[in-house]
Amino acid sequence: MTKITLAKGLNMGLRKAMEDDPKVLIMGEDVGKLGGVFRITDGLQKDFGEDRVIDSPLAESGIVGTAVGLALRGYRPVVEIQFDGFVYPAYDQIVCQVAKMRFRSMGKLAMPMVIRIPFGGGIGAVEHHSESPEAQFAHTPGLKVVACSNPIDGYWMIQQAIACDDPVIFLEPKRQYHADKADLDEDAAPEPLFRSRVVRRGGDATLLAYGPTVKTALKAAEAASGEGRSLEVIDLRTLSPLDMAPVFESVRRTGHAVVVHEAHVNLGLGAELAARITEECFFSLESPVLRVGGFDTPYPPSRIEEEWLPDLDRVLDAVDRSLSF
Amino acid sequence: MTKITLAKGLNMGLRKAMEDDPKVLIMGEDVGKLGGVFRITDGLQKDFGEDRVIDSPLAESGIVGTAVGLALRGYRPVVEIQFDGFVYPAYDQIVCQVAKMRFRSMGKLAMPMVIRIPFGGGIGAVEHHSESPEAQFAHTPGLKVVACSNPIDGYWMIQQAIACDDPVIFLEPKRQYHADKADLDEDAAPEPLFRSRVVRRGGDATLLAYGPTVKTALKAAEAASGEGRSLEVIDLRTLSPLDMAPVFESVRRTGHAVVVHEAHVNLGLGAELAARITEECFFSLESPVLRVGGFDTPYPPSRIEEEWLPDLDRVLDAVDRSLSF
Amino acid sequence: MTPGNDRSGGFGPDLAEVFGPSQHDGGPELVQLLTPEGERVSHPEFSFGDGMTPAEEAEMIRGFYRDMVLTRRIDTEATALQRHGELGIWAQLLGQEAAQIGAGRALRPQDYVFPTYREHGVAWCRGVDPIELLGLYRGVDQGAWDPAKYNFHLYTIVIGAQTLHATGYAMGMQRDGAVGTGDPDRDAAVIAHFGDGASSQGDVNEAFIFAASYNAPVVFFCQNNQWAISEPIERQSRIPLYQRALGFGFPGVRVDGNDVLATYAVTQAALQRARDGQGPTFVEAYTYRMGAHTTTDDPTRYRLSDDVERWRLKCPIERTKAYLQRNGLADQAFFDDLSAEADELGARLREGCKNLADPSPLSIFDHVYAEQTPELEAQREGFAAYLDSFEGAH
Amino acid sequence: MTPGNDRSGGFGPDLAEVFGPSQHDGGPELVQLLTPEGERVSHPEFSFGDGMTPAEEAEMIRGFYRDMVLTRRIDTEATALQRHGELGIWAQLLGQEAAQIGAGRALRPQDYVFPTYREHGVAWCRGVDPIELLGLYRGVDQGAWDPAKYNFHLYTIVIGAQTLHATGYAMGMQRDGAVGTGDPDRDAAVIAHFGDGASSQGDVNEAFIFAASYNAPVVFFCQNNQWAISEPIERQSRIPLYQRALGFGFPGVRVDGNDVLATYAVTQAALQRARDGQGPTFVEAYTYRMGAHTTTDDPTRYRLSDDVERWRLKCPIERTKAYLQRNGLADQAFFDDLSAEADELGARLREGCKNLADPSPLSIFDHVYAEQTPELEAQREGFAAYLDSFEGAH
Ligand SMILES: Cc1ncc(C[n+]2csc(CCOP(=O)(O)OP(=O)(O)O)c2C)c(N)n1
Ligand SMILES: Cc1ncc(C[n+]2csc(CCOP(=O)(O)OP(=O)(O)O)c2C)c(N)n1
Ligand SMILES: [Mg+2]
Ligand SMILES: [Mg+2]
Repeated sequence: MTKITLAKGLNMGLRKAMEDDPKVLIMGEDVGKLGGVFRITDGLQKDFGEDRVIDSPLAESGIVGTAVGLALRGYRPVVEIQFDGFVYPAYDQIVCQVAKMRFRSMGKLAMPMVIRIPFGGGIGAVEHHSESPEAQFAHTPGLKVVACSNPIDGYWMIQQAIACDDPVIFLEPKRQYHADKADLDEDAAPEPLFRSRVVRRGGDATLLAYGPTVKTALKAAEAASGEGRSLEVIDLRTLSPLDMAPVFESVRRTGHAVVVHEAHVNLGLGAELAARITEECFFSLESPVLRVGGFDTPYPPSRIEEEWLPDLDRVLDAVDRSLSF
Repeated sequence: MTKITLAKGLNMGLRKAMEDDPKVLIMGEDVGKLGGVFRITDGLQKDFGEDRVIDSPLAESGIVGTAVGLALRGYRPVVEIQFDGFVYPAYDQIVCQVAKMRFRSMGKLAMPMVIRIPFGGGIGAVEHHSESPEAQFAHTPGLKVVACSNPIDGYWMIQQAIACDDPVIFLEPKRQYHADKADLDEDAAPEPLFRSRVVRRGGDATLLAYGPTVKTALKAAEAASGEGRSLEVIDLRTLSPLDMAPVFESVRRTGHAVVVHEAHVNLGLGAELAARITEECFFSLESPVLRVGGFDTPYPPSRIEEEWLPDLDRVLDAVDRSLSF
Repeated sequence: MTPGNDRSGGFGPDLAEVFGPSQHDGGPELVQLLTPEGERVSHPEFSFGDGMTPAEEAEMIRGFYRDMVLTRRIDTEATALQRHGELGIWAQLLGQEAAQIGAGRALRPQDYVFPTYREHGVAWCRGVDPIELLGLYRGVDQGAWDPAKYNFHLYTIVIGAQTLHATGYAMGMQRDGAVGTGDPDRDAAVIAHFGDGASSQGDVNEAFIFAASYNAPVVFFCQNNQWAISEPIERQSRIPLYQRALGFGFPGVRVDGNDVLATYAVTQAALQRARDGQGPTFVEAYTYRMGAHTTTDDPTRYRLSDDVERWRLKCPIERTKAYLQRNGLADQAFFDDLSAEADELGARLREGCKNLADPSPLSIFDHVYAEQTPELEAQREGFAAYLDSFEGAH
Repeated sequence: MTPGNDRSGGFGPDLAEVFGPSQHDGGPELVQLLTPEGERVSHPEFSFGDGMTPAEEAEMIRGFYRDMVLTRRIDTEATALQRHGELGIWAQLLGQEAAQIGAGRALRPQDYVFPTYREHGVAWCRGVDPIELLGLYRGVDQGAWDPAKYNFHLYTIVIGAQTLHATGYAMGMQRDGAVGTGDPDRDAAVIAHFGDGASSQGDVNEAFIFAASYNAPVVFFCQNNQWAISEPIERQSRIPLYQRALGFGFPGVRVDGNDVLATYAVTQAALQRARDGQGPTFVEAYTYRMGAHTTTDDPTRYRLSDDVERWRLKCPIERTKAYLQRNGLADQAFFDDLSAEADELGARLREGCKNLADPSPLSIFDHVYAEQTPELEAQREGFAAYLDSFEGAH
């Protein structure tokens, strides 16, 4: 057992994947000597060489576009986008090429690519460094989208994503990279990648979260328990496809659901979750699914980002509204 | 009164806007001599010159990016994206620059730009020519997103969008360009741009549609009336901001709602509409909001596109499911 | 120089004067080995037929000729099939046969091709059955051939996107040790096809940067057919396109794209540079789009028929025929046989096209992911049940 | 040439040999008017001071010197403010003072500037109060100045995006009849700042294409500071960057970016070309990032301190000081006064920074649209009520 941070878990997971499969490559800006601006690829170029850990020219479309070619040649590129806000120059390649290659070739071409995106806010950064672009990718058929929330998941999920034969948008809550430590048991059997997980049991209402907001939801549940309320918390982990079974099971039991994410509420994941939960659990719901998220405004200057981001109090406020509906 | 198609309405509206304001420019691929591949800008370069109707190099990011500069210089660029599937190279400029300019400058800079996108399927085209990218733009604060559905709206809405001081993503149902004719009264007072409109009254269920699916919804309502069912049809017209008041009013009356769009169901506009309707009309709803849309697969080869697209029967099927829930 | 007074000083000579305008095709910059009149001419740097016997050479040129004639037939038939409603649209290559056959025949089996939507001649050289090219345009598929079988990728419609794929694929060849070993059966290169319009896309320029930075074995093969739909080449570049490459630090060359010998020679040399590990090359095949952009386009709205007439005199097929005939390298039987072969091919295409079946509605759900997701499985089942509900009704 | 045999033949000479590698800074290609030792040297094409009296010239150089010293002080103070937690981050310009002041002082009031996030020296020249630069880095705003007041756009962080805005703005000037009229108060140009790393972005290359295609009055001013965070210039280009422009059909020139006189002269000439209607120019200001990429970066992980030491000898400020002193163009009082002025500026910055107030939480909802939408108004009201609910609690 080793105590690791999320950053360390991802770094170890990448190393393991590179050891296990010589076709795994890492590409991106500053991923080599620097080890990435967050040091997630620290030491990998030194140990695996410049051919496998590739510092790229400063062009995101170029990175993803050449990764497409490498994947067609049989490689498994793991692309690092430096910050969430810089994935957009690569958007065309991701949405029109990466996502569609298998479908348009009727299964003859695979696109086993992982696109790692440090996402979300709370690190006091300047504009374009705190975005939550997941809904746009989840809306795109052919992509899979996952978000890790803790060190242990980081270690396993990155390996599973690399092993996956479909393209995976891999979201890493950058605010958590160095926040907490957990014990890694490298011999444990990991949970499958495309499964959601109940991370706290409760019977009064269901909180749905992923990535950075899992911690917020858990804190809210802890605070609520002090007031005699028992909240169930589900870490969605997979955003596309969604794993709705544990969600439906939970909401049928509690009758109340609150979704928490940093992305804008309008057309965020919460909208889809609300729609699906209402379709499936119509007669179990005692109140509408409520959504707590980033406001429908651009991400604000960092001195007020904590006001913009959903926090414990706003989650509890929504739970109150849900339970007293 | 003139009888016009949607294509003609847009062309006349553009001409009117250019006559009214010398700052209005048109930019895009093939918009000049050719008049655009759909001839929406037909004759405009001839009459307003190459400085105001600008054939651009073949680069969408370049088109939108230079339009940003022109807008900063006081112009009102109207950008044509040739087909929906080719807006993605410009995605970064739209989402990070166009959408945020006013907010980040604290109101000092405006971005009065219209980005016209012929969207949707049904014209028997090859891949990338039949996409419905609206959800991705509606999720982005700072953009406004509208869709016209008929010749008269085409004429007025394009002028209103050009007059709007915010950037507007202007979606045109390409399948309807030449489909129907309507009488234009140029002296009529147009409906405001950001308003939804009840286009058929009914009491049993509410159909919500926009762009190409308004016609489908109207046909479905017509067919249903033959079976004694009275369906209300709302043409949303504005997708961001949404104009929910008439929707809530209707659903409170009917107790049933079905959303119809061509975009993928997963995280499409239907998700947001379902979430909001359920929040606001929880106790009036007799069944969950149902969604009929493109499947969550890439757009298929055109010989089966009509199977993929929501049609009259699939709408009626959903109405059945809603009413018998 | 006083800043601002001498208007050209300091920044070197007027580049438009040095390079000439983008649509200028004369001068020594154009590599040509066969004139429009069918005369062989020599070029100081490139030649065709070295190391071959005259018989071998003639055989090869007859082969090119056959390729061009059959490719044109494919194009003509497909155009007609579109007119008869059998295809939704067709992208004609009329006039670009030499550029495509010259490039296509310069490839070795282990090389890899990234085409646009118009590379029917290259597809022909790679052995793709022309019927397989029709599916995309008929709307029954989005490319039916197996790219790995022919080392010929699916057509790419989003302008320029494939040039990055090509560069990445070439980077993969480097990592596989398939470059610069000296083994002719092992060393490989990639060719990326694109148009003059495409040269304006960010992706294409990024491909140049990546290829230069990694010295990737890729040939950027641009068919400058003078038009991007209605926009002339001048809108995309004010100097000859091949010069673009120089600014990225790798060679560019303009070849007469209506001259199959020159296109072959130049492409072959560029591919060999790549295979040898000497990195990327830009080849501008200077040609002309004799037809419409696609069957839905109307070029009379934006270009003069004069231009088209002028280019008709440079026909890639006619000049090769003239050369073969004038030098007695092909007899009438050759031409007659070829004509019969073309007719057969045409008939096979017409027949094959009509037999291309529509996909089944439920195939919509196939191959979105490696394994079906529960979500899609549910949508599929729902749709299947919905379709079944009509069975009774009919 | 037999295809494939002669490895360089046909494609011209090895460009790396012709142009030299990208990080090579010697040779006649580098325009220099003031050596690192502070000696004036002449250049066949560019010169400084023509048409000025010696006194005017000295006055101007003293002005440049003052600009550079004060700009460096802004930079040093801001770096210190970041260390003390008053700023979240700071992008240092250390070493790039001459490039920025030379470019900034070449501008006329009617010209327009599109900066990156590092153009503090250019901002200084445009009259932006340095305190207004801090807001973005402190996290209280995203640029507080009024771009229209200074003809200086907000900082752009997405690499390269602003080069297209600059080109579009320049196209606007053309349409306004503000180019090539011969009226010095009317004719205007745009300058687009970007880095060596940025040169790889599709947007930047598209900006070159649009600018060339429309002959837009824009100067592409690239500060090649040798690094894009941890990546050396060789990753972005294998030949000198200014050569890039030639392939797009407009001139490129490399100037010693640590030489304020040369940078001024070259930029001024390029701007004048643009104002005169002669179109775009690429200026590569060859310089070095002496500091970290930003205050959160650790350059010891990827570069040698030797390099930094070597470049320290080329300091833009020291060489100007040496020139002024050696030629008796500035006395001790000048330097003492400047030093006091810098101290005052420093104090004003420290004070001003601490006084930059946090925005109010409800300002989140301001300026998303020209008029508040009902949706956002509802969110705002909900949030206001929520915030109010805590009032009692505290
Ligand atoms: C990104 C993108 N934008 C626009 C289009 C629409 N379009 C298809 S072909 C074409 C012109 C291409 O011109 P060129 O690159 O010269 O190739 P050619 O068709 O002449 O072979 C355009 C604009 C597209 N397919 N992709
Ligand atoms: C599109 C985009 N990708 C990545 C980044 C992250 N980033 C910020 S600065 C930088 C390096 C820029 O290098 P260069 O253009 O040389 O400018 P310099 O910082 O050296 O002035 C990177 C990669 C960004 N801001 N935008
Ligand atoms: Mg072309
Ligand atoms: Mg740099």
